[in-house]
Parts: sequence; C-alpha cells; structure tokens
Amino acid sequence: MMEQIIDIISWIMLTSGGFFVLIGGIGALRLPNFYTRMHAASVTDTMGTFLILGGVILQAGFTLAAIKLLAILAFLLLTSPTASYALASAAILSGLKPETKAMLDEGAKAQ
Amino acid sequence: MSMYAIVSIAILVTMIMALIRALYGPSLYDRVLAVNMFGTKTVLLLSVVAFLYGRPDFLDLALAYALINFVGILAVLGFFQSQSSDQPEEPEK
Amino acid sequence: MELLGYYNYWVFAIVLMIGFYAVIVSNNLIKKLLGLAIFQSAVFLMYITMDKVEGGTAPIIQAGVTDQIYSNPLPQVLILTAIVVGVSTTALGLAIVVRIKEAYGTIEEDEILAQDRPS
Amino acid sequence: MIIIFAVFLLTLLVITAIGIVRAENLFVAVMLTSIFSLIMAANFFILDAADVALTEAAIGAGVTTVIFLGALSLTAEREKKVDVSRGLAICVVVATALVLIYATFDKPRLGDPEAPVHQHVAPWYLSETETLIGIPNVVTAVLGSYRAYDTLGEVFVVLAACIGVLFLFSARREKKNDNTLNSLTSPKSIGLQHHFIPRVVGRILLPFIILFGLYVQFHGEYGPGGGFQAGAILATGIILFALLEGEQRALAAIPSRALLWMVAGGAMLYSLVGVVGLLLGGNFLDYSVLSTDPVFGQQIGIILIELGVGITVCGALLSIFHAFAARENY
Repeated sequence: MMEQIIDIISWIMLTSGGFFVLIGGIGALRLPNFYTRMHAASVTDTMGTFLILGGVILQAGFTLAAIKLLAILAFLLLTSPTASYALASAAILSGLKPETKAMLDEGAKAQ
Repeated sequence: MSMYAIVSIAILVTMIMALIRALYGPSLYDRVLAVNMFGTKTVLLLSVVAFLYGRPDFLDLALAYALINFVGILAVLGFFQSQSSDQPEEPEK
Repeated sequence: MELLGYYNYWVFAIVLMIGFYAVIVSNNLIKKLLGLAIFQSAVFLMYITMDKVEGGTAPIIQAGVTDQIYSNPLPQVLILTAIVVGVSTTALGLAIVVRIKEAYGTIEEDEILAQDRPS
Repeated sequence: MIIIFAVFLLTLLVITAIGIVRAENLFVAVMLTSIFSLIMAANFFILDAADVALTEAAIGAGVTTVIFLGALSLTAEREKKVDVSRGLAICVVVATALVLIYATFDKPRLGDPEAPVHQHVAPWYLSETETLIGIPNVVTAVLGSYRAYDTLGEVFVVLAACIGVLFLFSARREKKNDNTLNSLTSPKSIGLQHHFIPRVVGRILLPFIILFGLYVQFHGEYGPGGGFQAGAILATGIILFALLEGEQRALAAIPSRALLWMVAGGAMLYSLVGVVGLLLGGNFLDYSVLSTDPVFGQQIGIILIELGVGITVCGALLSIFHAFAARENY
C-alpha cells in the first residue's frame, strides 16, 4: 500500500518534471529576446530538476543512489541559478540591454 | 513503456530545442545559455537513464557533470570579462 | 531494427568526414584544431560502439550476480586514456597556434603563407 | 528503447558537428564543442562505457572549454571569411564518407555478441579479473595491470605534451616586461572577484569537487573512475579557484614549481612501481611480487599507479591552464 502511494507520487513528480522541462525548452526556443529566454530556461530548469530528481529519489528509496541523487539535486540547485545570474550579469555589463519594443525593431533592422 | 522512458523523451526533446537555440544564437549569450541548459538536461538524462538501466551506481557521471558544468560557464564569464577589457565593445549581432 | 545496428558506424563515418572537412577547408588554425578534435571524437565513437554487447552492462562485476553479460573492457581502456591524451595534445596544438599568432600576428593560413613567401 | 535514444543522440551529434564546422565565430564553435562533448558522454554511457563517459565528462565539460577559451583570448575570436572553392573538398569528403559507410556493412552489427572483438582477450579479462586481481572494475584492472605498459606510455605522452606547452610558452617578448603594474590589475589576475554570488557558490562547491575527485581516484577499483578522471576533476576544481580568485592566488596555493614536480613525480611514481617489481624478481610492471599475496600485490600496484596517473594528469592540465593564462600578460 505504502509502496503504491510512493510510486504514484513519484510518477506524478516525474511526469510533471518532464512537462516543466519541456515548457522550459519551448520557452528558450520561442521567446523573443535573450532575457525572456533566460527567464524561461532557468526558472523551469530549477523546477523540472527538482521534480524529476525528486521522483527518482522516491523510486530509489534509502540507498546510496538516493544520497548521490540528493547531492546532484543540491549541486544543481546551487549552480544552475548562479550560472544564470553570472550569464545575465555578463550580458548586461556588455551592453546587451533588455529590449523594449522600439529597440527590438531597431535590432531587427541592424541584423 | 516505463515512466523513466517518458521523462527521458521529454528531456531529449528539450535537448533538441536547446541545440537549435545554440545553433541559431543570435547573441553569444543565447548560445552560452543553451549550453548551460544542455548541461542540466544531460545531468537529468544521465540520472534517469541510470535508473532505466537498473544500474544506479553509475550516478557518479551525473554527479561529475553537476559539479563541473559550472566551471565551464564561469570560464565563459571570465572570457567575456577579459574580452571587454581588452578591446572596445564589439556590437552584438 | 537490423539496419539501425549499423547506425553508429554511419554516424562515425559522417562525423569523421565532417572533422576532416573542417581540417582541409578551414583557413583558420583554431578551426582546424576543432576539426581534429571532432575527427578524434569520431574514432572514439567507433571504438566504444565495438564494445557494446547486447543485453550487457558496463564491465564492473556485480557481486552475487553470475549470469550477467558485460561489455568489452578493452576498447574502453584504449579510449579512456586517449581522451586525456587528446586534450593534452590539443593544448599543445593550441600553444603552437598562440605562438604563431605572436610571431605572425594572424592565425589565418593564407596570411601566414603570404608572409613566408619571399616577395 | 535504448537504441532509439542512441539513434536520437547520434543524430544530434552530427548536427552539432556540422554546426561547429559552419560557425564563423570561433567562440560559438567552442560553445558547440562543449555541447558535442556532452552528447558524446551521454552516448558513451548508453553504449555501456561508464568509465569512458566519466572521463569525457571530467575533461570535456571543464578543461577543454577553459583551454580553448584561453587560446581564443590570446588569438582572435572571429574567423576571416575567405572565398575558396569548396567543391573539391566536398567531393572528396562525400566520396570517402560513402566508401566508409559501404565498408560498415561488413562490420558486425551493434551489440553482436559474436563479433570478433569479443572473442579475443576480452572474455579472459572478464572471467579472470576476480581471481587474479580481485577488484570488480575490469576496466581499471585492464588499465592498471594487464595493459599497464600502454598506460605508462599514455602518461608519458601527457607529460611530453605538458613539457611542450611550457616550452613553447617559455619564449618571452622583451618590450612589455616592465609593465608589471598592468599585469597585476589585468582581468586574469583579479579573476571574477567582484562577482560576489559566483564567488560564494564557487567556494561552497570547491571542497565538494576536490572530495569527489578524491572519491573517483580511490573508488576507481569499485566503480567508474580512476586516475585519469580524478586528475581531470581535481584540476577542474583548482581551475575553478583560479577563475574565481585570480591567477595569483591560485599560484600562491599551488606554485608552478610544485605543479612541475607533480607532473614529473606522478610519472616517476608509475615507473618506480615497475622498477620495484623488477628488483623484487618479477617483470616490469608485474605487481604480483609486491606482496606475499599476489592478489594483494596487484591491488597495491594498481592503487599506486593510479595515484601516479592522477598526480600527473592533474599537474599537467593545471600547468597547461596556467601557461595559457599567464601568456595574457606578455
């Protein structure tokens, strides 16, 4: 009984994690400029990572694998937002301004 | 069709999207973003496939990527910093 | 399914030739090195493809499991060392390119040749 | 299921390779190379080569990108556009690819257990490792013991490549040498010190990278890992420190002289194990004589040579990294 409940929870987590990851991918592909794409990618990355790894941890139970997965989860939750921050700060320092509509048109002309 | 397989397919499809973003840019930062995204997706894929295979002792690989991917991104950041201090700004495409 | 069994080798051939193309066509020395790296990776891929055994798993003997099939460890050993050697030799190549840049001021092949040619 | 994943990833591999060749901006090409390496590692993993995948992960994610970016910042970021006729090259490449693809039909299918490669020494390795060496990871056993001579050669290649890089970069320009003040404030020497958040996260992460490196080094007999991977991971850890805190502080922690000792010392340790074997009456790199119990002797030998490999690889990669970084100031 208990096992079934854990199975169901982990399945829900895995599917919704896959869903979030997919949404993030679509966002990174379809959104119009760099900062929006970064928003889509990094936010869903964190959520999707949490859900997928959480689901797998539930399947693993109390084993060494679960500890390793927890470590992976912890490191990803630390590094992924930091990498996004570092990238965004590099972009803004280099003068890639968050675009307004007018600048977007200008950019389209320049290309 | 196990749950792991469905999740793996979702991750693989996301990988394609990240790859397309990396190939089309347009700015350099988009590409770095795509690389970062691809890295996270690889970690997830490796963790899920390790379970799909039934050999969870191979999680070391995903752990290595989780730790090391960050260094690549920081190297890129340092590269941007040294480029911008070396020479006047090149306009981004 | 039968044909898909050869897919790895086809990818090997195609990636190998993409790397080769980069080496012979590109004028930029770093691009040539990237091409060599791709070429090298294609060879790695072929070796690792050979190690796979159907229904097998990585050659780390599991305690208490007797009838498990394991993949071939030998190509893995060869490639494992080759990857590390590959990155150090690539670094050597890059060092040469950097020195060329310092001496000639360019890393484009035709410009270097033009400077070398007695005019 | 797995074969579909493999086909999928391999297709991505081809697309990425084409992307690398077509990219005119070299920075973009380097970024795509790092994606290429990620796909490659996933492929290795799917093809049951966990050790190789770990090596690709340890090398491809950090060190390769760092070294290529170091070279790019010393040369040029953009490729010059040239109009050469590529017709002949394309013809040659396509023809060769077709010939190679035609040749593959003579090869055994993927995963064929009857393939000649699985008939030769591999079954012996797989069946005898337990009794002769007593460690579960057959890859480490082959690397460290059965084919130790091979590995010794590879270690010396790494050593030679490192010496080559240092030798090439030993040439210095005269005119800029008085410019020391500038070099202290150059971006490489201050690192990313004013990026506060990455610095904090890097500091948290660094001990774990070192710990993981040591785990890979000493757990290599039981799981995927060994000296090559551990050396690369440890080097990546120190590179992280150098990126965050600047070259000067990284060199203060591990001076380049110490790195040179590491590079040479690891290779020496490896050869010494072989020589000790000779002195004790065995063959070169035959570890059975290192202890009264031959199996235990084998294990001691493998641990020692893996340590040598790890030290050399770590030292060599770090020396190369510092050599590229230091070049900025000349």
